[in-house]
Amino acid sequence: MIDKFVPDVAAGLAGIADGSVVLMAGFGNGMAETLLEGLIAQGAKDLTLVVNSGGRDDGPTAALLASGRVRKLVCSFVRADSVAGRLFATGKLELEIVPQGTLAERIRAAGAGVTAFYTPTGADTILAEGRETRVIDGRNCLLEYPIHGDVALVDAWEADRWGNLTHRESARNYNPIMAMAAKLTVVQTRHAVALGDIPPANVHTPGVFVHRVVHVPA
Amino acid sequence: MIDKFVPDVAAGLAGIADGSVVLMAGFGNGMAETLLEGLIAQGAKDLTLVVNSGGRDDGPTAALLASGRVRKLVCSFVRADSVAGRLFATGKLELEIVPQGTLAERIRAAGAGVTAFYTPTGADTILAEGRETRVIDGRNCLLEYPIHGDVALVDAWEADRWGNLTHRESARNYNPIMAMAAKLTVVQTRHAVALGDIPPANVHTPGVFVHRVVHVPA
Amino acid sequence: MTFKPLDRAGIAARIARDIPEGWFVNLGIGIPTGVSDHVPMEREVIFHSENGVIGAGPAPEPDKINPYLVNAGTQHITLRTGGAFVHHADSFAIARGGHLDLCVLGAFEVAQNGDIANWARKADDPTKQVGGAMDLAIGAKRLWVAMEHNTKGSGESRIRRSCSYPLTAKGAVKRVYTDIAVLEVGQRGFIVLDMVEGLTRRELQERSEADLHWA
Amino acid sequence: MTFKPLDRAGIAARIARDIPEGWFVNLGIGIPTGVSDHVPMEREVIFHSENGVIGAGPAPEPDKINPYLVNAGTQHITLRTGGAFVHHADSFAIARGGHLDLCVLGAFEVAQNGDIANWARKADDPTKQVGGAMDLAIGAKRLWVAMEHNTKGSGESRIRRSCSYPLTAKGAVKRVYTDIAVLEVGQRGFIVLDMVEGLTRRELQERSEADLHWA
Repeated sequence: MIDKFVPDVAAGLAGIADGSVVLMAGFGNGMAETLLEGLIAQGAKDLTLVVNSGGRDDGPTAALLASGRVRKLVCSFVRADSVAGRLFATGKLELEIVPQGTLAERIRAAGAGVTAFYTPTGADTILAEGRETRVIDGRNCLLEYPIHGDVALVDAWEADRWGNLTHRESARNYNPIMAMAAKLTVVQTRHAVALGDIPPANVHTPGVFVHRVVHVPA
Repeated sequence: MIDKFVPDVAAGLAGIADGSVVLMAGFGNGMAETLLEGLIAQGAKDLTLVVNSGGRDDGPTAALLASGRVRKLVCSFVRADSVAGRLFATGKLELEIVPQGTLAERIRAAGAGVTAFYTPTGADTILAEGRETRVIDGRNCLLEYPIHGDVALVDAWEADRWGNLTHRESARNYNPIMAMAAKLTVVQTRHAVALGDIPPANVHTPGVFVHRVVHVPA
Repeated sequence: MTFKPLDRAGIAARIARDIPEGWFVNLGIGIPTGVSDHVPMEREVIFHSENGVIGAGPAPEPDKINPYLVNAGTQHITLRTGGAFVHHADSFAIARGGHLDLCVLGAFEVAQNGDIANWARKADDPTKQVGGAMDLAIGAKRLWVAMEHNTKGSGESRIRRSCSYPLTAKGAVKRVYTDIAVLEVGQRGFIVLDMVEGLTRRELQERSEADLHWA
Repeated sequence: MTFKPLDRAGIAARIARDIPEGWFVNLGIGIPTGVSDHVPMEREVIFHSENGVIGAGPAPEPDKINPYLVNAGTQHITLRTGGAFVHHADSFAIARGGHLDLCVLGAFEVAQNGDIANWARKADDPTKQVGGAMDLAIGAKRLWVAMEHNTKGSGESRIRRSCSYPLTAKGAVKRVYTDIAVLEVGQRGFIVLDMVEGLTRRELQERSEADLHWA
């Protein structure tokens, strides 16, 4: 019997190595905060963190960054006045700023086996400096590569033992695509449901993308 | 009030010009057969038809091909012993054979604003002859371009007046991605439902991709 | 005669007047966010939010907040009947794939060739706030900008011959709504469509670095 | 001593023996389609079908056919409890993105370097049946092939030094299940893992164009 549920957060995060690329979903909500706290406790360092934004001074992203265990941050948005902004300004954090749609598409590309793609986004900006561009149908386009994760930390509303997931409202955001893009996808779910409880037409993230599930009730 | 419902098939297909690229969803099921019959009646010619397969001798794809109004067929699969196969063999039909996953991805790329992408699929085959390839991460990859439709013919189970759709089981197939990829997306739906009847988390094709809806009860 | 510049809500309201029913619209952070407040519910305009919300509605009553539902500014919102949720890649497929009738962004500067600068004040700006602006700017069918005509401190014009700040996108802006005028970006540069009452052409030109044309 | 080649169902059953619980598997048209019949339901193997079916189950009772549910061979199927439906691009994201533990395809020929030819007999073959094979071949974690060891008419070997037919993919095949043997594709070429009872090594080599190695 396939059963992706693991007993606790520590079991969910077991084996995450130093130097891992960590994909962390969330945008205002839909962040797997319990797993993120677990990752701080777990101790892996020299991490590359891929997340929508560098966050503010409070909250779990700030806590992970403040722990000093993130070498590089890949995101679309960093406030100067935030942990990430200050770490970057003082040379303690590498930063790769990626337009948000390109970030989402690069993550999806990793999950979908697309080995590179062209997009007009950012092609005529300083983000394109020194990089490969090509004019396609009269538009200047920038070559972008997938972002593969070693681990993805995913939030769900419901999960079954095959790892099928649903997400609440806008808490869906990066969760389905980050689940696709990592070697190890770990989910924290509010509700553990029986196989078949999620209607097959309304699974938001299929279990094929999910490796471990931790039940974290409210 | 937004209302994408049109009174009949003729209104749904009005304005489709000669020379159009027609995206037609369907794979065993989920084909908008009533719209396809309407397209035959509508009379547009010199068409490029993009569809999963050339079909067999019966069925609506064969009827459209037999009408002689398709100049070029873009698909993943043609049987030698079929209308498409015979038209091609006798020089009456241009044929572009595309691996099925590449076909789906090229259609999605058109809808998503991806102007080109690389894939290992087909890179080491005769389909790559004379085309641009590049080695990425040690794998030979083929450069592929999006397939934009002038019109997409889409099948749905339910539709509301904003054009939000659901699809039944495997009848979903190409419908959501072809809806994204055309200038004019025309839907035939089995059921017309009130706005709000489709739960927001379970819309399979959002109305933003849909332009006209024809209610075709069983 | 004197003139009265629009306040930020006034700019938003002015933009809202020009959005017809049926458009599918994304509103950036800042002045643009306020636009939806000025579109009556009975005029069906569908608002998109980058985090996967289609059909974003107004803020909820304080006792009806849904913690799982925010917009791209992470403000609590509601969903209109007929709305839908998609994931982030699908949401940006909408933005980048040409499915938005309109995107309204704030900006530092707009140039007469349609260039927009809205994310950094210099190349090594410690603020790195790209967000989704570059995607929206290249992807929407129309890009309008909402901003004050001149900077607050020195009164420098944000209506430029060319942008001095790092670009968000080249040649993307179709129209600019400021606190004192509405400008179209045409082949010849900025064309004035509208001005606040009491403002003269000469006064508007004085407040604009780029040459203005009149429709 | 004589030997009895496996029939097509026998090849399918032999493959089924080697699929462990928990694998996520795509089965091509032909012999591979039969594999799922030989995996007991209590051994949870999840079958994927290119047209967007995850968790494909056996054919329904004739009176319980769902016209909206077919597999990639357009045969009526059922969905297992826990299954899900996705659209075609997401379905091929699964296939191409490395999420399948196994794909089993039919083939005309397999070469000792793992090349597979399964879609056309010559470059200008009027049959153009690529389908999803090229995507599956490059995308799955493991590609196994199910085919008869020799052609029906002239008895030519399908186990080749190099493929004579147009390729589906280069170097993709990990294992071949034929009616008389199971071959692994290793660094040195074909390694025999198993043979039908009564077949000698010499007889197997005689039926194979490529040189065989023994594990």
